[in-house]
Amino acid sequence: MAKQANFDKETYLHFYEQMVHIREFEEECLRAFQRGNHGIGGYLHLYSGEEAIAVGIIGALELDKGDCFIGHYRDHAYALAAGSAPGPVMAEICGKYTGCSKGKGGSMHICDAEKGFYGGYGIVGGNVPIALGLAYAQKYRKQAAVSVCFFGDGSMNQGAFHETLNMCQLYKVPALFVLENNGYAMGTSIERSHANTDLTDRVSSYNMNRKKIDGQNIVTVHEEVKQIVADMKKNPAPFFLECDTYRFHGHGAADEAKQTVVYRTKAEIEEAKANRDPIAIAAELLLENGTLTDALIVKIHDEAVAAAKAAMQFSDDSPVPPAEELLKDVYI
Amino acid sequence: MAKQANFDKETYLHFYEQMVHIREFEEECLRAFQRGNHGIGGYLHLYSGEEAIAVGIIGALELDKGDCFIGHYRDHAYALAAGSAPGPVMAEICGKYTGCSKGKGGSMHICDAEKGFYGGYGIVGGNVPIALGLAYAQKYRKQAAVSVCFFGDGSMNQGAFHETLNMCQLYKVPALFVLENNGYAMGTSIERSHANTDLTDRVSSYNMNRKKIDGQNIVTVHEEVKQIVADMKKNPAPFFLECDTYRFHGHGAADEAKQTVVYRTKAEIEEAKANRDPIAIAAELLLENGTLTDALIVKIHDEAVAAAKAAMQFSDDSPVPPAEELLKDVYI
Amino acid sequence: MAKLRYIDALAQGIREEMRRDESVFLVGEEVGQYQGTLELSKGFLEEFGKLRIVDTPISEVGIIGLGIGAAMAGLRPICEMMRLDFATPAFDQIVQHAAKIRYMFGGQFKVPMVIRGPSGVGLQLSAQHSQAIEATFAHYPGLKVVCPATPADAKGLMLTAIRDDNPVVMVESLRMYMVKPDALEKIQPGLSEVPEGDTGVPFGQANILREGTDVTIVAYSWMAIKALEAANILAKDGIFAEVIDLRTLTPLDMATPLASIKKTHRAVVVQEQWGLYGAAAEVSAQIAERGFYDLDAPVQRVTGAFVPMPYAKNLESLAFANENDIVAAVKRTLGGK
Amino acid sequence: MAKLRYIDALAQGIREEMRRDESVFLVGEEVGQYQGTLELSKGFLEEFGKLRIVDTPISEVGIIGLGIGAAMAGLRPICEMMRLDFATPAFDQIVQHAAKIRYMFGGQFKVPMVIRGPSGVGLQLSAQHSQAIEATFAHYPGLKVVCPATPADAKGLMLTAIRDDNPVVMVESLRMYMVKPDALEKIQPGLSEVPEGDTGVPFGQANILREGTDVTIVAYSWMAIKALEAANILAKDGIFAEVIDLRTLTPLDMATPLASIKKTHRAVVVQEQWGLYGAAAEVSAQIAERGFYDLDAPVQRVTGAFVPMPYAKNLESLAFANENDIVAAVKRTLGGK
Ligand SMILES: Cc1ncc(C[n+]2csc(CCOP(=O)(O)OP(=O)(O)O)c2C)c(N)n1
Ligand SMILES: Cc1ncc(C[n+]2csc(CCOP(=O)(O)OP(=O)(O)O)c2C)c(N)n1
Ligand SMILES: [Mg+2]
Ligand SMILES: [Mg+2]
Repeated sequence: MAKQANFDKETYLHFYEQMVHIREFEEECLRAFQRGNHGIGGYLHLYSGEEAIAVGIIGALELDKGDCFIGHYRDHAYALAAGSAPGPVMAEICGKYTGCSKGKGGSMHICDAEKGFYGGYGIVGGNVPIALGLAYAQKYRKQAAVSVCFFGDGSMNQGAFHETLNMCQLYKVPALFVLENNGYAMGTSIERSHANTDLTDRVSSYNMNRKKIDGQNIVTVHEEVKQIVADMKKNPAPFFLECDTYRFHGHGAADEAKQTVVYRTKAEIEEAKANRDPIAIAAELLLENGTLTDALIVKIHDEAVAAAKAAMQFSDDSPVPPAEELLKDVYI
Repeated sequence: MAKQANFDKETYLHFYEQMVHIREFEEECLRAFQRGNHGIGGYLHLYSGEEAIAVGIIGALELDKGDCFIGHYRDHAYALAAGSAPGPVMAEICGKYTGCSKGKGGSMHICDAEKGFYGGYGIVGGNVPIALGLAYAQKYRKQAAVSVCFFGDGSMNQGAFHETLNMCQLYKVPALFVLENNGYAMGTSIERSHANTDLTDRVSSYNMNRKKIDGQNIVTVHEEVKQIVADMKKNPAPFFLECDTYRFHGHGAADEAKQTVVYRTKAEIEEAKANRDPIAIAAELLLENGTLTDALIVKIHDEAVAAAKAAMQFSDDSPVPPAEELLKDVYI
Repeated sequence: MAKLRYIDALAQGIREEMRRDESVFLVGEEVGQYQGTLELSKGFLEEFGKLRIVDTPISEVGIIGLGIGAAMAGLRPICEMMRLDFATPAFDQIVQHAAKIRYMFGGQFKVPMVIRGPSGVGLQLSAQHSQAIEATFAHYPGLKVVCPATPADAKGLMLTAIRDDNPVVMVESLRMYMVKPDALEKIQPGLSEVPEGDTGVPFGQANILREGTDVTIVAYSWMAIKALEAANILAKDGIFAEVIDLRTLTPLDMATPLASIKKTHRAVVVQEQWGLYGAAAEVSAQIAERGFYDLDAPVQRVTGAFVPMPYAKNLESLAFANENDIVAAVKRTLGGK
Repeated sequence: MAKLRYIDALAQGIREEMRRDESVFLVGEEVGQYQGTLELSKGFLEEFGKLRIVDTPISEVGIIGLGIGAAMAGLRPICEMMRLDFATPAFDQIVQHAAKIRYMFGGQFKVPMVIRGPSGVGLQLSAQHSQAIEATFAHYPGLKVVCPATPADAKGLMLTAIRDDNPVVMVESLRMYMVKPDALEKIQPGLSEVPEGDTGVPFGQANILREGTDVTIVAYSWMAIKALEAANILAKDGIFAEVIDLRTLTPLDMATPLASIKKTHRAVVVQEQWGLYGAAAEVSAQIAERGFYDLDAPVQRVTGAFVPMPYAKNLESLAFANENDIVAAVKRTLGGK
């Protein structure tokens, strides 16, 4: 795309750093999960390979001016992209009292009210109707703001998705629906689960503005979304944005090994890592126009690794929630 | 349409009779509801104005060869079109033990297992997923048969509808979805409830074969469906058929008066009764080609009125369910 | 004091609070242009406008989701289910989301919303439209479940529900909606009176509807009225029943019934429909667990038949509890031992 | 007899019945090509083929609807919910349709289907994936609710569920899925043994897992195993508890616990998670209502905390009932009057 020649270097250098930090943060999570002595239990869903989406889109929001977002359970990157401190996010994943949800939510339920992050949800499609409400509130208050909803291809087969999109379009609320199409819902490919595999086309059922883009190119993602969000703020209406992407790890840390046996080949994964890594693609663009240097790449990577370890250290040094927390926060 | 010149006279004479009988049957219901001394309580949803759909479509099924159908709560006509005896249908509406559901279901829950009528359901959209199962069973047994699902425009805003259509297309089951688009869901018009008012277009989300037809012309409905069902039996796949129609009475017998105050004009209703009455349209066609005569029209009408009164008499003469029925049929 | 119908008291509560608080709005099917399926919201659209009186498609999941998100964002939505039965398609949004959001995010959010609609048995609406499923919601921590029996509580609990910062399921009795004030006054003078103005009724405080000495009848919603009718019948036989209306299932006030049982030593617990795993089971269990040494006879539970609601009027009337069942149960407990 | 893990017993039940009966099929998410999320259906797709092992989109409403329609048409579908928590989006299909169809159509249809999946608390799955919501289903007439505790019942109740002509909700204990036979044998010899072949376990017959004289512990599912562990601890103090596994919540066999209480005069009722309006409330209520004169002390209820399940391991372990809570409750009832 033409835009890529002249884009704001500082912005993208920052985005590049964020992507690398997110990647290393989650690799640290995975190692900790495998070591098994950091408090991580239950499910751990990693975003590796999809970083350009969270970073490019959340980076286009004015979180201090009322923009907000909501996600599903693959949610670490949303918080980090919004600038939430890595320590409390890691502490949440490890079930510590210093975690963003006091250790009560875990990996699937990260949130940051201050940053307008209304949380990660575990029921497929369950976060989508809530986005309608967030956007309705913005309309109610006549705010020039948008509500972004991140979800996966699997969510589109939940009835909740369809009731919601219809109502958003009827009420013309400023909801931006971001489909992270990584080709699979757990072990089920798009082909095996969607009668119409053109997921953007499915939304014609709601007459909603829509577009399909390459989710691996941070410049494409960010420049497109900047424009879309600006338009939404001028003329409030929902928008459906499909980001074509790929998940490098298993669905969850637990099926890391099983995936290549039952639903996709090692070759397919390697091919994607080689040609569709959003970090490598960004590096190439940024080297090209002189924003990055090889030395800087190494420096950023080392800083990211250090930051991830520091986050884990923060978590390791943190206490578990005190027993009296058990009965708190059920009612206000 | 060309077909109308040469169609089978006997078939259509029978269809005409069925439509008139259904119309008079329901007018008798309405009078009984208003008189209030026949056991009719709760809701009473009349099909008046939509008769060509049930008659033309169910008339195209081979109910003795495994075809079946399921409907929503506006369901009297489905049973009558399939040839269920009017007495037990009326008795059900009046809560009598001789009713098709032993008086336990009432107007919304008519059924006839022998005729392949899997019943009328009261939760909007709730019957739609069940149709997937009926059609899946036909596929499972390799039957050359179809399952017809009747529902209203309001059902398309229930998530259940969307999960179902996607799965039907994925599994290529022989389900025929018949949308009775009468323009309103209770007091809510299509324009106020569907972001995309072309309801057939909405189904492109499922890549399903689909068509929109005039639901007021019995010939159009029947000839189209004959073809569709034949094709479905040759190459099993679901089909979505939108029948454009109009409801002459209120949503339910209870809002007969309120309707013209809050959601549609008397003029609109009168216009429809004058120009879109499926019985009048059929009469015109049948007079044209000599199937009907004015005398025959009067005779059929009188027979229908008599049949309706006989059905009500059957019901009036029937006992209410015995007390011990209360605890029966919960479990088998 | 004004004598009102239950439906008018509900409407008054919503209207007054919407006038007081800009952040309150009503969303549901046919609530606006249609003036409400049962005309509860008659005139609301004209007074408050489209933004605050929101007509929706038949999309309960969307309605509840809209409410949750708007509540998290700081508004106070009232989500109307045309009938509470229609909350079942939205069950996931209610029990997996509205109920859990505050806890699973460590208290960062609150969800101040009301989910309400007419509920309960009768009127020949048959199996899918005639249920009292309040226990289904009351079992989930994070939700409050409120069941007004009288016009005064219909308004008073509505005000409190709207102002509460938690998701509240307001279970309204369809059977009570249209009952004329006179009919209520005949059952007990003052029963239809609704105090003027801003009179919220606190949650978690059972209401002693009638004092008595011989037996304690514990009920809620429509059954509390039936219990009063039973008490009238019993009084003729010189049996004086204390009638307690629980008012709210969560929070549940057991102190009031237990104190009463200390006095009467006998208890009858009444519930409209299905006994098995119903709300009356919890109440009966707590009475026996906590009031064991006060009881002179086993607790009697009066509930409806464990069957889907039949349509035929004669069967239907056998399917739910009524005043005569309550009278019989009271006599059993007095005959007990 | 073979010693099996609970998950393998479940799988054996399904596989054997599918071999016996052509009309049985399995439908759900990842049941086929993925071999089952927890590999319960490993090898099923290869043995039975695509028509009988049906992989689905993430569409629980569609899955249950498919089951209902196919069952009405005479097949015997087994609808797998990846976790029973995910039945909440399909709640309307289950309680408004599957449960009511037979009754509201006057017995013209039957709905022989099984709705099953792993359920219960723990494993740090947090609020939305860690619940024991069986009471939510058991409250609805028309459904049967089955909660196997042992590998033998996992297979035996599965066989009966598939053969039953009513919709059956099979609540499987995720906590029991992977427990090694040896670990069960340590709790009680024979606890992991599964009889060979066609051995359906009848519904509505509670199982006396251990005989005792001093107190009756009534439990089901995983808590029945916890009750055995508690009984082992108590035995060391010379307290002999009778442990009764209810096995099925509907139909509910109260005769067995009531007979036991005639002997022990003391009862403890155990439930995994939320006490308020939970299944243990019904059991406790019936014990006191029907066994009032046999009881020497109030019934003790042992339940989890009334909170959504927290993630942190230390909080989680405080949120559900365990063997020590049961031991403490038993001692309370023995201390009582
Ligand atoms: C209603 C529901 N059904 C099933 C699940 C189990 N589940 C969790 S994630 C998942 C796959 C979702 O895939 P997708 O929406 O594409 O998101 P991705 O994991 O690919 O990011 C499934 C089936 C669930 N959490 N909720
Ligand atoms: C889930 C659900 N929500 C609301 C209702 C109340 N209701 C009954 S019929 C109806 C309108 C349905 O309209 P449509 O589907 O167009 O069918 P029509 O009545 O026009 O034939 C509504 C809102 C219901 N029965 N179920
Ligand atoms: Mg995906
Ligand atoms: Mg309609």
